[in-house]
Amino acid sequence: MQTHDAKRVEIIIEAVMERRLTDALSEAGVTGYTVLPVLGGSGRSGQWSREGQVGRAAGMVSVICLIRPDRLDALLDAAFAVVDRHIGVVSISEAQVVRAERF
Amino acid sequence: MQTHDAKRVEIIIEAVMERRLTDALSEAGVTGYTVLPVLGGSGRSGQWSREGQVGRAAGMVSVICLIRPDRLDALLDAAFAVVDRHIGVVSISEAQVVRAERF
Amino acid sequence: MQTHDAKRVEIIIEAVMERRLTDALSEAGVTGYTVLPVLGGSGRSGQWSREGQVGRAAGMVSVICLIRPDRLDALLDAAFAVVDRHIGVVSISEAQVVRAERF
Amino acid sequence: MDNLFALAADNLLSPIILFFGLGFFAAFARSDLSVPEAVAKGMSLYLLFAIGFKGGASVADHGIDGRLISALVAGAVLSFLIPFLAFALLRVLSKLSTIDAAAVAAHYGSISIVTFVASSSVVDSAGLDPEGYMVAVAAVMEAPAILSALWLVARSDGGGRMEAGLIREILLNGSIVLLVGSFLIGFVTGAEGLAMIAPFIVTPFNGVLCLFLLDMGLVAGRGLRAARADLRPPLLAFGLIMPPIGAAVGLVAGLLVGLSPGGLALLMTLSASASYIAVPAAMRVALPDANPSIYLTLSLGVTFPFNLTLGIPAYLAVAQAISGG
Amino acid sequence: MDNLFALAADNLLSPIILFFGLGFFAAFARSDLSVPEAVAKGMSLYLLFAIGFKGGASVADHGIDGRLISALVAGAVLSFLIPFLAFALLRVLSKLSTIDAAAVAAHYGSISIVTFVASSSVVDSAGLDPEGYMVAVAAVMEAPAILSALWLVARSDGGGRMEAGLIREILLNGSIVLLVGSFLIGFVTGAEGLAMIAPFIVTPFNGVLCLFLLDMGLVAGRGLRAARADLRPPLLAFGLIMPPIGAAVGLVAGLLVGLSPGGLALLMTLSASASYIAVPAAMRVALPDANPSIYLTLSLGVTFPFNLTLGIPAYLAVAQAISGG
Amino acid sequence: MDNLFALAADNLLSPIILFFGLGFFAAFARSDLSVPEAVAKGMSLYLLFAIGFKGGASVADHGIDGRLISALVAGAVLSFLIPFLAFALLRVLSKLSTIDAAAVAAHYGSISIVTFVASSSVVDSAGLDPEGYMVAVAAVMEAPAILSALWLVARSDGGGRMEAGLIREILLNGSIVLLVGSFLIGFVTGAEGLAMIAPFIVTPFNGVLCLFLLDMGLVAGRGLRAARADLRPPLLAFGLIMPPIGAAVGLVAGLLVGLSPGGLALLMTLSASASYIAVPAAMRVALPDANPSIYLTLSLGVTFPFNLTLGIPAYLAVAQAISGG
Ligand SMILES: Nc1ncnc2c1ncn2[C@@H]1O[C@H](COP(=O)(O)O)[C@@H](O)[C@H]1O
Ligand SMILES: Nc1ncnc2c1ncn2[C@@H]1O[C@H](COP(=O)(O)O)[C@@H](O)[C@H]1O
Ligand SMILES: Nc1ncnc2c1ncn2[C@@H]1O[C@H](COP(=O)(O)O)[C@@H](O)[C@H]1O
Ligand code: NA
Ligand code: NA
Ligand code: NA
Repeated sequence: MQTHDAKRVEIIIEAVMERRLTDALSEAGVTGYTVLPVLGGSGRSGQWSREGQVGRAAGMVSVICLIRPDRLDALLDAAFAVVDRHIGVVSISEAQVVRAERF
Repeated sequence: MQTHDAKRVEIIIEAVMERRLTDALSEAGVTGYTVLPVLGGSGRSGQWSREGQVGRAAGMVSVICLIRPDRLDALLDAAFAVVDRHIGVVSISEAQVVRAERF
Repeated sequence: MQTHDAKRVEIIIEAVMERRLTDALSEAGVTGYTVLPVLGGSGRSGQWSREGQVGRAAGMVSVICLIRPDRLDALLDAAFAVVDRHIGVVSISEAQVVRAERF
Repeated sequence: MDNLFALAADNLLSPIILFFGLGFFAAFARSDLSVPEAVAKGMSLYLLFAIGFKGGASVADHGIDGRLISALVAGAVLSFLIPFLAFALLRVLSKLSTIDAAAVAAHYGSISIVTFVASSSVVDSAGLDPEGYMVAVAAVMEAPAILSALWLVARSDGGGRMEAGLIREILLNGSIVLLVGSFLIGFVTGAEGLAMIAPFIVTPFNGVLCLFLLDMGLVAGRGLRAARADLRPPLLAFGLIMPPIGAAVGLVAGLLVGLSPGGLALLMTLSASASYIAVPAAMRVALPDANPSIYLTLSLGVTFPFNLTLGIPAYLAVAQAISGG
Repeated sequence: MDNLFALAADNLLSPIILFFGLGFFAAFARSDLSVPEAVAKGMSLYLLFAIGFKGGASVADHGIDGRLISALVAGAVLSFLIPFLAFALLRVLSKLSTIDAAAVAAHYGSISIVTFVASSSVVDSAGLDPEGYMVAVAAVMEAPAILSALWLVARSDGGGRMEAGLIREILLNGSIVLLVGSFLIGFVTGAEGLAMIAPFIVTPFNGVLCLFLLDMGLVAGRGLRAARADLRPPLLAFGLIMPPIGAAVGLVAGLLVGLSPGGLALLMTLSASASYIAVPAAMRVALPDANPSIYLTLSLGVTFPFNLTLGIPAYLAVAQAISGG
Repeated sequence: MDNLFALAADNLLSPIILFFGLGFFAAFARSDLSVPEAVAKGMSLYLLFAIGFKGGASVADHGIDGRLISALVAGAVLSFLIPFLAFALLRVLSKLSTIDAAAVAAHYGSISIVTFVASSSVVDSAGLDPEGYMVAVAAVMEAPAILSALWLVARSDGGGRMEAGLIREILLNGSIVLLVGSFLIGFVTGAEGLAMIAPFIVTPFNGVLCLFLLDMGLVAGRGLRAARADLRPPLLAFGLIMPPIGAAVGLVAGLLVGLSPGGLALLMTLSASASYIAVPAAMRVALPDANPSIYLTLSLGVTFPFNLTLGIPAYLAVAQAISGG
């Protein structure tokens, strides 16, 4: 099957920032992404778990974007404008997609 | 630690199609996969979120398969027979697995 | 944007073993990871789904670690000491991270 | 007519409707108020369990009515026929493609169980005592409309996958199984069974319904906000005209069967209501090219609120007037 | 004997059992009916909270009984011993490996709290007033069986990791903490506390139990369907023979302690029941090589339905007959 | 004084507090007891729905009080002012940075709705009949404190992003919308509406509150355990001294407004309580550099348990003494 190069960007970010991130992505022309729930984790700011939360204050989500390689920088700029001072992690990996016209 | 090449296929698909997809995978001899929940996303068919659903009609799931590289095409054929006319995204990336005899 | 090489390790493991795994990771000096919920899956030990569980006995979670390549082996050793005789899957892929000082 | 206005005003000021309105308002104001998916699903299981059981216990109490079978048949026939009316009306009013029109039509042939529950509550408050088996009629009406829609599509372009598994899947969908199962258990265990669980399914029922309709308001409001662009005036008109048409057909059927005034009002409501759970799921499988935004918005964003606020009291008033009540 | 049949028939036609049957049916018919995980877990917290509290309030009401301590000791001893019986029976009946047999044995020494709840409900309906501290006995019986199973394995091949953390984890597992904590709070706050929350934990209790058993039926049915292959006749036989054996041992212990007829029936039920929450989790940690499909299917798919439908009324009938009731 | 001790003892032995204690204990013992997130959120929706509605129905019953407006204004002013007191106290007591101190201050100006609910329950038990609109006062007090904190930060270093969207987001956060909406619906539908849903929102209320506080105990205990390192003595002192100071300010305001003894006790409780839902979320957006571990631990781990156990009965005793009650 014919496949095309793409980048897979995974952004783990505080749930309160989710809408701000996806708004920023949309503005940067990134209209394809998927949001996954996160149960817990650990990082420089310590360990947390969904069970230990009364409200939504400290939860996180994982946002996954598949994009054409040439649009990676625009995406990262938009994402970092939001993630910047916030708790969270961004990683990028190589991927192949099948229906390239969609990305 | 000794590792072996594998492919990691990620299929984001409508929840109503999940069983049809996993059945098709099984028939194609792909018996290893993991299903992750999805909270929301955006694509050509617009934005949606789990909160905005009364029933299960419009939710999505993410199905992850680790397979031996030589079986990728069989998997993609089986997956596309199901995903085809449906909302969703398929991506593939390189991976390494440790216990190769399992895949 | 300046990026740095990293490894992305994905460990799908029984929920009852989660704390033991994260404890082992911490002891091995891996303090960054994220835990995602899993809805269901299939492997050598058959098919299961979250719906089919009364308790937490048979559920699984996915633990994702981004680490510096030179620390991969320490991580895998720690992880396998726990996963070893248990149901589960470990895969590794190449990734890029932006704020390398964090990893 | 006075009666109608009084009923409508009363209805609009019931907590149930006001909580729906609160959800609608919160959605439009972009509040982050939300009911967790699991809780919303839990409440819907509760409602199905409660109305199924109460319906069955009521049939056990009144004895099996000779009209039970004819009412069930009438329900199936209504569910088969209404999609054709809806399809024809859509072709006249709008420029929807065959596939989109058929998908919408399927929703209007099928039913909304929450609309049925709200209607039962209004009918009860009016002091009527509808046939307990109307719950079973509701269950029977869920699925046939899907077949009509698939036939409409197959006739024109051969699309629409009616795979073997789908019919089984529709007939055994969770809502139908729980509703019918609870109905049968209510019937078997009767007054004694009801007494045992009434403090769970009867007394707190209206309160749970308020919370549930808060969530429906949130979902309907969010759907409507997101899909405003798709909702051109002809479609909006359809969403408001179709329910009374359905209700009228239901009225005729109900009179033929010989239902009581309360039963009539319920059958009219069922005919007027549109599905937003079982049918959308079936359409995603069978007609993936139909645009979900159109059918969901019409069913949940337009027809559901219309029936809840104006439709139900109107159907009841008509049913009472015609029955000479 | 007549008494027994009447009890069994009554029991089979109670809404609680019928909803279990509905879930079982839905699972086998491959309906997509399902209770969200969070709601199921919420209901199980509710049941533990309610029975713990009611047990404690009942002890506060009746005063502490001299037999309390001996009943707790009896529970611990039963939980330690029954696994040896189960293990021996399995070795005779089936060809399970030591590890699999030990893992299964652990389940039968421990208890199923839902079986206990269902039994309490039957015992109450029979007009008996069992000792309130039976709830505490249930808590005590959860864990010891695990130690017996690990000892059985260690003896033969040295496998089975009894790590330091595991015992603490088992003793402090959520169900035990909530059950015992609620028991103590019920005991401390007594009748006044109970009056305050009775509309939450007493009146709607049976209704919640119906919904919960619907879910249990779904899960048990799905498990059984998936694991039919593993369930060879000897295992099936074990799942049906072991409960009465456990009940008999429990009966002897209960008579030695001097329990009332209601308390006897409950202790028999506890001894006859098999765990499907706490013990499976512990087995995954301590005996990862044991096949979960075997122990879960036996415990949840065979023994649980057996006790629920036939076992409970039988144990009650025996307890009443022997107490000369 | 005797009165105070009796009240405190009574309060400490109520099931509500004991279940909080059970959760706290389970967290410290590292039990895996946990309430699913969706269920906890469902219960908090229930509590907001119930107290909002009851407050509104009570206002409808008593007629609108001339003091309603002044009470709302007083609430807003308290919420604006208390952060300045808290900030000053923190600067004296601790070495927190401006940003951390401002973030903590925002929490203490805002309110904890569960503390309010627990206080209402104690006030009711004492036979008082507080103003129904205190619920609306609670809603008004949620947000202003956030502005004060942002101003405190902006003054010193220009940090703190007060983006356009944030104010809207705070004012329309789910809790406020549901609380105020239920209040209005309760007011509009009055005694009739209340009668319709009382079996859902009144009778089981205390039981749900027990389960909810079990979860609060778990979360507070886990938070405290994880953040022990951050909780140096000066901070701990702040968490215990600030509530009485807030209560004193609330008392003065309440006397100026002319509230009844019950209303006074509630306003004192609101002033003494600290937010742990709305404000933390706002702080993550507006002051991401503030350390969440500090403000969450103080608010949820120190001040919440303090108010629940000792604060509430003390505020009530003072309110009664001063009103000459
Ligand atoms: N190296 C990592 N690998 C995977 N997830 C991470 C990593 N570091 C941080 N995270 C996630 O990001 C969250 C915040 O991280 P931090 O900003 O380092 O406190 C953590 O709770 C984890 O969920
Ligand atoms: N580029 C993308 N990256 C990640 N997820 C995507 C992307 N495009 C689509 N999706 C996911 O697939 C769903 C359907 O996409 P579509 O078929 O384009 O409407 C979306 O709601 C997203 O969850
Ligand atoms: N090849 C695979 N790809 C993705 N997930 C897998 C794969 N094999 C196993 N899994 C996951 O690991 C779990 C246990 O696998 P197993 O130990 O093979 O029974 C399964 O239920 C799946 O969730
Ligand atoms: Na209809
Ligand atoms: Na047992
Ligand atoms: Na305050």
